[in-house]
Amino acid sequence: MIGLIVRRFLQLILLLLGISFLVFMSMHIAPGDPATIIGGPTASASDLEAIRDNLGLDRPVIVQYADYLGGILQGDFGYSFQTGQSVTDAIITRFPNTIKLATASMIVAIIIGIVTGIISAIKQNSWIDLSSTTFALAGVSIPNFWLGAMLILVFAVNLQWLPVGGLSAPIYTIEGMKELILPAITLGTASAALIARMSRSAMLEVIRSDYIRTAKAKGVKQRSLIWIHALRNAMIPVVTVIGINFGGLLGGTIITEQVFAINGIGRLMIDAIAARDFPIVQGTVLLVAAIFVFVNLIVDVIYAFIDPRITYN
Amino acid sequence: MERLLQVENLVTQYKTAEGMFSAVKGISFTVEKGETVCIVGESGSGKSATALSIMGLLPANGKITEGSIRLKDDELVGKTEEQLQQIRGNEISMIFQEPMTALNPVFTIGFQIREPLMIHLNMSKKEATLVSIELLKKVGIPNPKEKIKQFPHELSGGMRQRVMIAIALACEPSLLIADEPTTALDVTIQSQILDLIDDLKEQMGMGVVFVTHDMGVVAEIADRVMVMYAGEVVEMGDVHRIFNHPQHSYTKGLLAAVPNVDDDSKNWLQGVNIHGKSSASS
Amino acid sequence: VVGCSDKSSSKSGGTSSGEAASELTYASTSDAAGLSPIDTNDSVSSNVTGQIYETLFTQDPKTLEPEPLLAESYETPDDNTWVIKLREGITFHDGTPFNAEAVKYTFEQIKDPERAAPRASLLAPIESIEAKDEYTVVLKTKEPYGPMLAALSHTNAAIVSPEADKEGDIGKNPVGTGPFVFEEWVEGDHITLKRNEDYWREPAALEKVTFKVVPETSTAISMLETGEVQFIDALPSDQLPRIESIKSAEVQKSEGTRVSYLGFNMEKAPFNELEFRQAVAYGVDQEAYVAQLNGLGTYNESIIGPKVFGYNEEAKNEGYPFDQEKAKEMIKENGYSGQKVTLLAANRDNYMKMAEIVQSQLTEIGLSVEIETMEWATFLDTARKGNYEMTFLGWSNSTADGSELLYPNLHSDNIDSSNYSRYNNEAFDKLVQESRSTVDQEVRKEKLHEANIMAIKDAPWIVMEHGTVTAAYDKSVSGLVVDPTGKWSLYNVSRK
Amino acid sequence: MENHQPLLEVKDLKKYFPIKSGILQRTKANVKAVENVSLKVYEGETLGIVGESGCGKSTFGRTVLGLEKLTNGSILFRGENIEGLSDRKLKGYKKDMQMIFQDPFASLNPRQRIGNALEEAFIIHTDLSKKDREKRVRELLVEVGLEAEHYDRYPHEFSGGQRQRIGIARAIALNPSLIICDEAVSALDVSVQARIIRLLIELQKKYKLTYMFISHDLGVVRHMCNRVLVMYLGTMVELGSSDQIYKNPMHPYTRALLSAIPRPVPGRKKNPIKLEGDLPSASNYPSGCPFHTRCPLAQEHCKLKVPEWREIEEGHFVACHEV
Amino acid sequence: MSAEVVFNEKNAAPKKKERYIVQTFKRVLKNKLAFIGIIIVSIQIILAIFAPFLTSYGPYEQNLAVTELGIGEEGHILGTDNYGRDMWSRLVYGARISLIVGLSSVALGLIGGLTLGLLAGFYRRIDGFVMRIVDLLFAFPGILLAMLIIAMLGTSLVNVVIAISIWSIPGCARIVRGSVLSIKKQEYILAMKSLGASDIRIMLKHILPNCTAPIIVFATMRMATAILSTSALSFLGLGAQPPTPEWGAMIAAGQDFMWTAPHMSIIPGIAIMLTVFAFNVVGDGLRDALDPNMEIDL
Ligand SMILES: Nc1ncnc2c1ncn2[C@@H]1O[C@H](COP(=O)(O)OP(=O)(O)OP(=O)(O)O)[C@@H](O)[C@H]1O
Ligand SMILES: Nc1ncnc2c1ncn2[C@@H]1O[C@H](COP(=O)(O)OP(=O)(O)OP(=O)(O)O)[C@@H](O)[C@H]1O
Ligand SMILES: [Mg+2]
Ligand SMILES: [Mg+2]
Repeated sequence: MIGLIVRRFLQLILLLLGISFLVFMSMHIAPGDPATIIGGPTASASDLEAIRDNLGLDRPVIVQYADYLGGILQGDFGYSFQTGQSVTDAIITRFPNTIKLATASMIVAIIIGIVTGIISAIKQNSWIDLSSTTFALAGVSIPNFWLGAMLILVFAVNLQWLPVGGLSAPIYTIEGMKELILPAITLGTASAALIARMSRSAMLEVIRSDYIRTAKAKGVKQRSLIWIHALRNAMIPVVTVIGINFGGLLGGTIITEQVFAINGIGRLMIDAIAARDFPIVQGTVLLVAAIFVFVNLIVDVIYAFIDPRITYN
Repeated sequence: MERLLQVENLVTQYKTAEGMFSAVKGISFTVEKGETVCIVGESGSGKSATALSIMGLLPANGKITEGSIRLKDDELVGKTEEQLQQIRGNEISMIFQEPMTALNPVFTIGFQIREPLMIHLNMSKKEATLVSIELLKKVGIPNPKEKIKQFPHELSGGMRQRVMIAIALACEPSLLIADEPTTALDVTIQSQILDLIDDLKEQMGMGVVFVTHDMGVVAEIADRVMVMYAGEVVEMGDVHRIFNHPQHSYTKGLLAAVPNVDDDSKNWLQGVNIHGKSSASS
Repeated sequence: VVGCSDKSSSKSGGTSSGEAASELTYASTSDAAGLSPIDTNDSVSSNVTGQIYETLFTQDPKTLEPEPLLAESYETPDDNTWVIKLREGITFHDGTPFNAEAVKYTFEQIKDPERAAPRASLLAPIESIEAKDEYTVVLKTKEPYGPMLAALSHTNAAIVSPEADKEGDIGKNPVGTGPFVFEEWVEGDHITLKRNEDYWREPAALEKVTFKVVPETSTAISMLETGEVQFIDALPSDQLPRIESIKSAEVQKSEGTRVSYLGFNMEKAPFNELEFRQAVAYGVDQEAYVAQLNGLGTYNESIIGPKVFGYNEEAKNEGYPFDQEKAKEMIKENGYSGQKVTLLAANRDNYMKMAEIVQSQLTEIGLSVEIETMEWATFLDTARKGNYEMTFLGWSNSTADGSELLYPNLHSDNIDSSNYSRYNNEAFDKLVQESRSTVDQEVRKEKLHEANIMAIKDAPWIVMEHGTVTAAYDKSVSGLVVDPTGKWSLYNVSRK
Repeated sequence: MENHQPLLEVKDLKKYFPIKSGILQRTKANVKAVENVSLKVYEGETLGIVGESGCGKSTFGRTVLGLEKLTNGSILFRGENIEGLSDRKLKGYKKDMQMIFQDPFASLNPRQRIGNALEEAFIIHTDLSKKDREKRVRELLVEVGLEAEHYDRYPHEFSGGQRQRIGIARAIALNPSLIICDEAVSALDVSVQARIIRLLIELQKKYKLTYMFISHDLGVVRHMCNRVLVMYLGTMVELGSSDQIYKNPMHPYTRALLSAIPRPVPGRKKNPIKLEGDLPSASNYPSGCPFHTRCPLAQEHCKLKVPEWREIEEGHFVACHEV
Repeated sequence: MSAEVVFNEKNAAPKKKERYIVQTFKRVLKNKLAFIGIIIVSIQIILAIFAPFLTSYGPYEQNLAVTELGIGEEGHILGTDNYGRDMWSRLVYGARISLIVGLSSVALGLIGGLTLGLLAGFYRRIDGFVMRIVDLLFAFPGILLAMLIIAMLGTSLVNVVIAISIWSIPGCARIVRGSVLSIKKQEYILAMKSLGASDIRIMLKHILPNCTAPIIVFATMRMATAILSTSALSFLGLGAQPPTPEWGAMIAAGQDFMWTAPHMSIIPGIAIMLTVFAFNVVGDGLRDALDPNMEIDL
């Protein structure tokens, strides 16, 4: 396992190198010029020239990239074209919000997803199953912006129970919790839906197996039969989905962040892409990639934990 | 003797692609307290189906369509899952035929043995662990302290089978259903297990339904023998009578096919005709 | 500690709590790029810097007439010299005195190519800046510079504290002379300002102002409804009915300087043919489009809008009004039937709406129009390079001066940069040039009018609408005036 | 027989499994499942392997087939080292070596019909048409005492013994040269068992098949096998012809084993040699002679010295200090 | 009581053998929900094909006098959008693009994801490498990818499918790999190895069928995401351009009218949901049909 971690770490470095190169190149290949954004529609040609010169964009791409890498080695991830803020600072201010949001919504998703998934597996083809299926499908079919807006309308505007947006109070305060509820539900619903469907289908496979029969023969109660004996065996695809979603959530909470005016990484990245703010795009993508590797590592460790037959040597 | 189990006119059917198929066709038998009934019979004749019917653990496509199964005058057919949970593992235990798939691959051996103890005897985890180690020792598993931390796939076939046995015996049930419990065991361990079962039978008055193909084992432990063929009981009786005066041609054929360890005679091989149906039918 | 309790009280929707009464939260759709007027150019930043810094002159929010602010008076001894007398006794928030040196320093920074100030063009015609004495600045230009006062009123020509700029980053820690002092900026989330107690005029009524980033307008509207914010502006027309239905909010709409247009790439056939452009112009029913804007926007054939310097009533009907029959005829007569054209539209503002409606209208007159959508950065790149046939664009005139509209957008100097239509007309160029290099405002106006008519007739652009500036605010807010360029000051704003 | 080149030769085979523990899964110790096994198997013979449950018989079989990576040693098939063979050659060997798995259910793909599962062998190694394959499979099913109609069933629809016969059918399908039968007939009633064994013997005669017959049924082993290997805790303790082992068992473990066989005579009291003492396990491997902890003959030196592998009469080997 | 009675209850003549696919299909049809699903999908396909005959207004026909009509108002079955275009007409025409994009992008994504996932799960050696590529695909911002595709391949509908399928690859790959990791340790895989089956054969014939359940769930759920993503792409200018009706874009367009004319986004939303519902229940049915252990009602 230590070997696994070390190996992952080395792979991570390669991955980050690769992805930074790819992002760098694609930002340069993709149409759009940071200078025109900064200069605005009426900037003159010489204005743009000056801006480019100022940002160092007049040099060959490879030189820029090498320069960028050199900076990273010294812990310098560059400065935003737009605001001049250091990329590290920009990320540090936003990351906690994204983590809060992603974690909260993942918790919502896991609890709702697994519970409904299992219930509908046990009561396969009952009305409970049908309604949880419907819920799940609504969950993936409803776009986040729609769901978010509806939640705001009902709970913030009409009932005034929860704030419309923002994420500024500390998480341990009641205010902080309240702020998280609506965004977490908005973001978590689609994941909950997928987790629910996955758990259901995995459970259906498992509950027919011989070892479940053995557990029954031992007189194990229905509840622990499901939640202990079957669940663990059914978890592999479920954990995968959780991993995918969690990584995804940390990387891309864009729409939820937009709707709920949350100052997070997703918005930072998307704004930066729209503004061709290369250093910020680079920084956020690298962060997201690192998170993916990390989450994937955890998922792999959990695999081995769930299913002892899986080993990594 | 007290009547422990009474099976009457049991019919068990499986739904298959070709339609309903009766694996057990109206069999009846009883098991007394402290008695061992061995079921022998042709492979596929419905022995496991009978055992599973008693446990109420037929697969999804299987169903008891007729008959009654009474444990101490308590009708089992038609009981709900919840009611059965109280009985299974406690009153009746079963050792399944295929130990590889019968153990949960993701839990340690210890967990799986502890469970019935904690459920039915309300033991704490600690107590249950101690008892499990004892049990494993009793079924002849070396180094049980370490084995309880291992997973099924790390054990040999015979060890898994013994784990199954340990699980089934954990709560000292009044009725033990053992479906070919010793196929993967060497004879020394087999005899140890048989002794163990015998002890429990003597001490607790446990009734045993023992499915096996090993006529040596039958001779050793059975009080009565039931011979099944194609879903029906073709012959049933005291072990001595069955061995010494078999009535049905199938039983005779069966006995003739037992290889003899003590001499070189290959007669046992001759009784059957490889191609086509079993010799018993002719 | 105070910050915390403030937040919770404004969150809980209390519009009349004692503490909140002197505070105001404004929601903007994006964050400021920076807080230095020299180094930024976007309107979000200007909204903030406008409260912290001040300019020498300011435009009256109603008439847009320049009037002195930090300046006391000015004179123009000759067409190329501007002598500006400064107000005395003003200090920057950091204690640095405001004087001629500060003005000189600021302007030189704006013009410094090293600094690459995005609005360097504002002061480009100025050749030298001289601090004649402590409170007198002399600006010399090569040629007469007509829009000088408008330029000096521009937010990006605001005067910064030289000390602060030399020592630190005024983009992060802005120091001006304005009615509000910078307090905090959580990037991407909010900026707070507090009242400048030592302001050279009466201190402002509001004690604290927060600029909160709320990217989704519909969320901002919800916040307005719950009282989490008290002020939003630049309301999208599609959401207007909802905003107007909010009982606790007031909506302000007034004519603005913004013009949106359908522009042709004059270098591509058949857009280089006047007949074709005319046919299209006849075929587009702007009134039908404007009717979809819920009252935000008006139609007028003039390129220079009513609120922009250089507008003359006469220009109103000089264009090609909607006449579908005529359009069809022209298309047929000139053999344009079934002509395939691509309509490039940036996915932003109302451009998509224009595109869908115009596409349908042009289809009616016998053209085959395909829409090509693009995201803004790509669009700018593409349009600048001239890789399009026709497109929609708009221009917000932040100085409300016609020269500032016609020069960058239609003067041939700027083909390859901001003259997206690649309109190239010498006579027109000359008029625009003259409007810029004349100091006499009446003459300028005349020149601009002439140039305007010329462009309307030539139809490199077809005006779609003249914008409306809007704001919605809580009923407790008073004294808020949005000027036609969309600017506003919080100095005179108060809350009940 | 002995003068031929052996079909299979195993040299110093060791197979250890690491025991891992903790979240970090550090290797704590090794399970010595197979410890230094060397032997030769000749074409056409049947080698019985008997021994205590858990002594490494299955592991040995699986390692020989290359299903487990060996820890040490080498395996020569027809004189060629199997390790490091090209895939194509390996495929040829695979066809020649088959295994009947101890657990027939687990070794069948639950989503594949039995017919298709059996056809698999023909698809991989022959180019029979679909129709021919199906025909062969139906024949095979009948050969092992099932019915041709069982072709369309799924594994879970069979009884234990039926599944075992499917495993047998799969192994014999391709007429391999070597079949490792791991408890191949344990779930069969004696009449079917006799039939299957006759089938195996017939095939052996016809094709010069070689069997490695792992079983606990000492009766069957006696009649089926030419030679018998007795294993204990991963090591070989005795090897000899069937007669030698059964009539003249030398090793105390072999003797104990033979004494414990239940006889099909009701009421007859058997009198097995009881093995007392600690049960050793593959994970805490005893020093010296692995059997010393339970051996009735054990002496001091047995704890220290690993007994030599000695030939005590022609073809009869034993590893014990005391015989 | 003789051996002849064995199995005599089975019909003497076994039913004529059907092709496996036909059989599976029949089993799917037996599942009530799946049957409903198939009907929904068929109706949608029929609507999409015969759209011109089923609508009285063209999908592009603007009428700025009757914008944002509600459901059923003034002869518009589902109302009109903000340009006064008939929602019903746009919905049925939109089915063409949305169904094609949804199905083909999920199919393509599956092919990619399955390949990567199988390889990574099966071959320990390349696992790290492949999975890091997958991470890379995950981490690479979708919008940036779309912009690249626009820059290099242009803006056709095919490229939309390409973009969306690339987005589906990493999720699918991970799910498959996870299942493969645990399935490849099963004894029957060893059995196939000992039979000399090639790796490809083992992967395709033995591992893949045993991880169909999560794949089916993933794929059917992915349909929704795929259709919805088209709106993000058309925002960038990739794919169907306005005024082409297409469900994802219709929802996105309705966003601004959520408060004043909610039907503009709800109707295409429901259409997507119905589609995904249909595919899901068919998927469920298929999974059950493929599972020989499936619950059979007695
Ligand atoms: N799930 C099932 N579906 C359909 N048929 C089944 C199923 N399980 C068993 N059968 C059939 O029912 C019959 C009886 O099976 P059962 O398992 O009871 O046999 P058995 O006597 O235990 O045989 P063995 O000694 O081989 O284990 C067999 O013919 C078998 O093919
Ligand atoms: N994957 C594994 N991991 C760890 N230990 C293992 C593993 N497989 C087998 N073992 C151990 O190796 C030893 C030998 O096992 P093996 O299955 O070869 O025994 P066997 O002789 O076939 O026994 P049986 O007759 O009971 O089938 C046992 O102690 C077992 O616990
Ligand atoms: Mg059985
Ligand atoms: Mg074994």
